[in-house]
Amino acid sequence: MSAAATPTLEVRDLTVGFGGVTALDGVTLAVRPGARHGILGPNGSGKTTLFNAVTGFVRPRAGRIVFAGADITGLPAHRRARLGLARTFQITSLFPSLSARANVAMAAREKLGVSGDPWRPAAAHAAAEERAAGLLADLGLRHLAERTVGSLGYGEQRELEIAVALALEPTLLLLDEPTAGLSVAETGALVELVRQLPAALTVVLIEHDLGVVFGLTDRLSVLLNGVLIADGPTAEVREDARVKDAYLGR
Amino acid sequence: MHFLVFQTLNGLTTGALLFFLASGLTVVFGLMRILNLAHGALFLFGGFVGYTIGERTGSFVLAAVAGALAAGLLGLVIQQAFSRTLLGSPFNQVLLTLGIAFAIGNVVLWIWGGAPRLIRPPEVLNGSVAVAGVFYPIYRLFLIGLALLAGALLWIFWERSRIGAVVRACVDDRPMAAAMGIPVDRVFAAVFAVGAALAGLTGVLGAPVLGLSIGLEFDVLLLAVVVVVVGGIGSLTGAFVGSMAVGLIDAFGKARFPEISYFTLFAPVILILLLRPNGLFGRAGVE
Amino acid sequence: MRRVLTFALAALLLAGGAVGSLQAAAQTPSAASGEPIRIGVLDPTTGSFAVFGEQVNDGIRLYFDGVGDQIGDRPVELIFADSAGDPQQTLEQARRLVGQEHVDLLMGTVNSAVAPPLAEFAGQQQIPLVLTVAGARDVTGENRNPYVFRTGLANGQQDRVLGWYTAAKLGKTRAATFAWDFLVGEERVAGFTETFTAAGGEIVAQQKPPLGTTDYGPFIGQVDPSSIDVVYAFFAGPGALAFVQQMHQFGLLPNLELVAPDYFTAGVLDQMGSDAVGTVQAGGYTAAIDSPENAAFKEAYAAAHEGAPGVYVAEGYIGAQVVADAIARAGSAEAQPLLDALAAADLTTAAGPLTFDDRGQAVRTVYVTRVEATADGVAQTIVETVPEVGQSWTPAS
Amino acid sequence: MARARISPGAAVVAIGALLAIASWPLDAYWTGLLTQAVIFGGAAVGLDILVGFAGMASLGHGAFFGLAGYGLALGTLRWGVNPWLAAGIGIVGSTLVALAFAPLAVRVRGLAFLTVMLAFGQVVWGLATRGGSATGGENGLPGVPRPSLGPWDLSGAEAFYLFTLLMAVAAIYAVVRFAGSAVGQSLIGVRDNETRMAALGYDVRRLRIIAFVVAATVGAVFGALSAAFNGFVGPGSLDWRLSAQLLLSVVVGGAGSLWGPFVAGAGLHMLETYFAGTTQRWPLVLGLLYIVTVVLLPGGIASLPRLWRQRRRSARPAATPRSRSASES
Repeated sequence: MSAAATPTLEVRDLTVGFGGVTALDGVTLAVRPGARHGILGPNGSGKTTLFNAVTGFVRPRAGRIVFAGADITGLPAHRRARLGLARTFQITSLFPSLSARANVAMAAREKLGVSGDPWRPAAAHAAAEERAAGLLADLGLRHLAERTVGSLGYGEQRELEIAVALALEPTLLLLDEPTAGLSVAETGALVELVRQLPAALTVVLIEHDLGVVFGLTDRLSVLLNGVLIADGPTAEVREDARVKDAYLGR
Repeated sequence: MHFLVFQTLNGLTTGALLFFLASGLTVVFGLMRILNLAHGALFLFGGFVGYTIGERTGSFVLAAVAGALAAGLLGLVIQQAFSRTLLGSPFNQVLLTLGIAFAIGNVVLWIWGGAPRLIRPPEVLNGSVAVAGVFYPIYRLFLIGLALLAGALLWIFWERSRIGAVVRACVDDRPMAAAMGIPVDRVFAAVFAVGAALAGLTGVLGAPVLGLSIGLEFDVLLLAVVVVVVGGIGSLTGAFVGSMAVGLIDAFGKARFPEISYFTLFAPVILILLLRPNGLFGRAGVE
Repeated sequence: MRRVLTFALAALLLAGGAVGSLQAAAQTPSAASGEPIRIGVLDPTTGSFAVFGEQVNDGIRLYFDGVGDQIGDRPVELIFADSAGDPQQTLEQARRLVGQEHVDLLMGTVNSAVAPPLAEFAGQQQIPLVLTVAGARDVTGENRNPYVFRTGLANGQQDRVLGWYTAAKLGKTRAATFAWDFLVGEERVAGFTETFTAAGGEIVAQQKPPLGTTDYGPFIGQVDPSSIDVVYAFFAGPGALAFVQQMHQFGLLPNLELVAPDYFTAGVLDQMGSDAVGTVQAGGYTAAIDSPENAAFKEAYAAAHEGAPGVYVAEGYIGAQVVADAIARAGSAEAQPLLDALAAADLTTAAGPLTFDDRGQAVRTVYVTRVEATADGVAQTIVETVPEVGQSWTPAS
Repeated sequence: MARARISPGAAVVAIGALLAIASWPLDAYWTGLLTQAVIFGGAAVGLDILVGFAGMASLGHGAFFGLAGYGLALGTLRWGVNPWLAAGIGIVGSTLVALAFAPLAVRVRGLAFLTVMLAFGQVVWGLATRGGSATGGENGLPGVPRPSLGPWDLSGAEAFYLFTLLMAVAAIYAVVRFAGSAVGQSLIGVRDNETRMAALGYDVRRLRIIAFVVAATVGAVFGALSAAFNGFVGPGSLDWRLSAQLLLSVVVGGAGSLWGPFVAGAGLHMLETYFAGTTQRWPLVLGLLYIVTVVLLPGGIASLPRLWRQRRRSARPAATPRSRSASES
């Protein structure tokens, strides 16, 4: 690990509050390029709020967010996405009336800069369609391409979510509880999918399933009541006494 | 001073009537997410029924009771007949309740013949008294007082009573309330009927000030919708503050700038909603 | 692509419907000599003017019933349509009456706002239009359309008499005017003001509530009652009803004189009841007119309805009478002879003599009335009769 | 479902041609009625972009329809401008108003948007009503002339009908293309899941503004046509009732289907004209019609073909296409 490399994501003294509640309190952490970085914490500890702040869906009270060396704290969500910051959502967040391929193509069109064409039929943007088809094939989801998302199984939808996020060609991918609600078999398939992601892609994931977390991540940050209580290599953090007390210990 | 007192009282009178109307609309919305565009038609129907009963019996109180009952009953019938559609997509709600509004309006024209009517306030409330140096009709003061009283009662009912707690539970989390054994369907029906009854009651209470005429149903509906959205949908406090605010803006606007009184009401509405998209007392996510 | 196909299907259905209705249209006979005379009547029967439109229709029906639906040797067919008081719908129904029902002339309509577009339409279609109630001045103004005649009074026509009467006869010279803020209100207040000030009166305050206002609290409070001795008001229907009641509640009535054009109490006098007592009005018709023509009219009305006919029924009746008279004299329902006959009209109606000025506006008697309490309610009595009132009437003329 | 090989352009032109042919033997009344029907149908198609695609139900759309009409009327009657130029002024003016108000309006959603648009419409209505002699106040502006197109005189009923068809074909063709384009798809995305769209890098605000302005422009085109056809504009040309009628047309037709709102916009107008000439109970009849539609056909007219297909192959189990109910709350 080169200490000189610019971190893909840096969060400095991030504080987020809603009304009287402080959801995140002075969180500082860094994610190096190519990392598999896990975020752990009990419900309500501020994990999703952290994602929302990083991706621009909530405004922090204080602190900075730096992405690949550039301060993005004031940027709106869509500008961050264009910089290469992709995410999935805790609750499946697709377009149910469209086909799987159209869902991926939606992301691809924006990335390719053809989403503003008000005249040509959407499907005529061959590059976007090809990229969508290619991505689905790469992820082993080719068989879902023409099906309406509403008719897909839950596990398939979770996999599709990742495909959609990848269509942005992100440098940083944030996965919010990708295996929540999945069966054992579905979880296995999803873990396999994440494992096969390009090594250059930086991945941060929130996950409750400790097996998944320990299997996938090389680094771990633990949140408790909005405060970062541990941050380091996965192997070290899982032995940390405070973390054990707060979260793992039971 | 004279001007200030006079127009404040006028604003509060309008606000009082709006509150009676808007409270029903807002609770139904808060509970069931139903924007009942037939609310104005129920207002008109209740008013006309009250007029007829008032003519027959000579009693204002009976007229008010009859107006509220008739509209409440009609509301109950509507809720029972269309309970599924009413809980469906907002577009279909708009279509259904506007359709009902057109139908009721035309039936009222059919039955009562379209001649404008006036309900006279009861004898004891006739005439005017001096308030802070201004002669003001007793009936209007009575309306203001009644609205304050109703607001307080509704608030106590909502916040303190057991039934209020049940209804609030349904508002906050419908499946959870059902799981706890609360008969959600019956609560819905009851609240919808009470909302309709409030509309009908307003028809009678408002008749001495606004009269009763075909077309009035949509005029009051627009105002009530504005009040509810500005106050924050589903919020009784919002309905109260919104009603009084709209009433006062309207009164002072008309008095000071009659030429542009069309804007003095609606321009602030745009402004308020741009600053607070959920209304003055609305909660985020409730829309 | 599926969407496109369905689009095509839908359009076909629409076109099919249109073609299907063709036959209905084709079967409608067009008017020819010896055939029935077809009169299209456009009055509002829904919306806030419904009650007035119904009464005008009653009047029109009453007249033609009285003559056995016959003018000379030709039967009369009345085709009614709902204008809803809305210009757009009025035009649509006018198109239907002319295009599909093939009427020979149009008559009716209540609110002023529909009159100008309807007049425009009549000019384009070259079809005679006889306005009964709608008083928009433009229609019989400088740019008057030769196809349009108005048997009722123009806005301000009776108000001019009222202004003069208020100052010269009642001796009230400090007035506050209350009228809805729309063109009709403006035209009426202007008519009143002109003759009122000419006779020495002064307008102290002008209040213009928005059209349709029924809560006058914010406006009544603006006027200092001690600065005036008379209130001029123009509202109609529910507005007028609420106004008199609120003027009493706020204590301005009965201490001040209230003057108004006849449409103020029309249709709502019974509802106003004792609140209306003392109201001085000027208008083209009152049930109190003492003439054989009015007696016949009232008798005919009483045979079919309860109570006494109001001004809306009368205007419908008078309009029908003028139309029938013109057709009889023209001996035809062709446009040009009919228009010529209308221009030459000179007859006695239930409201007295009627002729037209060179702009198609009726010149009629205007009656000034006062509302008085009677044994079974309230009624108008005539306090002044002013003959031959045209749309620019002044006391000197 | 196999995809038909028909381009939207060809289909729209074919429909126009069909309507033109179908109207050939009609008398002046029917061509007039069809003209107005096509105008309302077209305006409803435009509104569908905002309601069905972007998911923003508006009760103030009549304002843009009417503003263009007032532009045409003021241009020809008050400023003595050539009718074409005046229509251009009206349409461009209405679009500019939309462009100016859109950034404000799209800040709110759902019922708040509905109410803001209602208030906006009331303000415009107030301006028209209070415009004094400039706008003719309550009475509006009668006498708006119909233009001629070179040697083609448009004052006749048939000529103007064909012209309206031509304009409608062009406008609806443009809308259909727009709806099927990348931007149209993006609007569906915004309607279904705004947050996700932002996470994909879409500028949601900009998309909403685009939908708002496109809908307004289409409304303005048909508003100008309506004013020229009726020879009249008045406050009724832009009040909330007109807005409600357009919104109801979209819902009755089936939001998001484009063809449904066209059929509903045109059909409801024809039905209303028919009933209003037949019975004083027409508001009751229309009200019942709305109620029956919403109960029996909650997906609107656009769901008819799907229901029909389902019935035809009800013997075979088939995956139900998800209804595109553009719900927003």
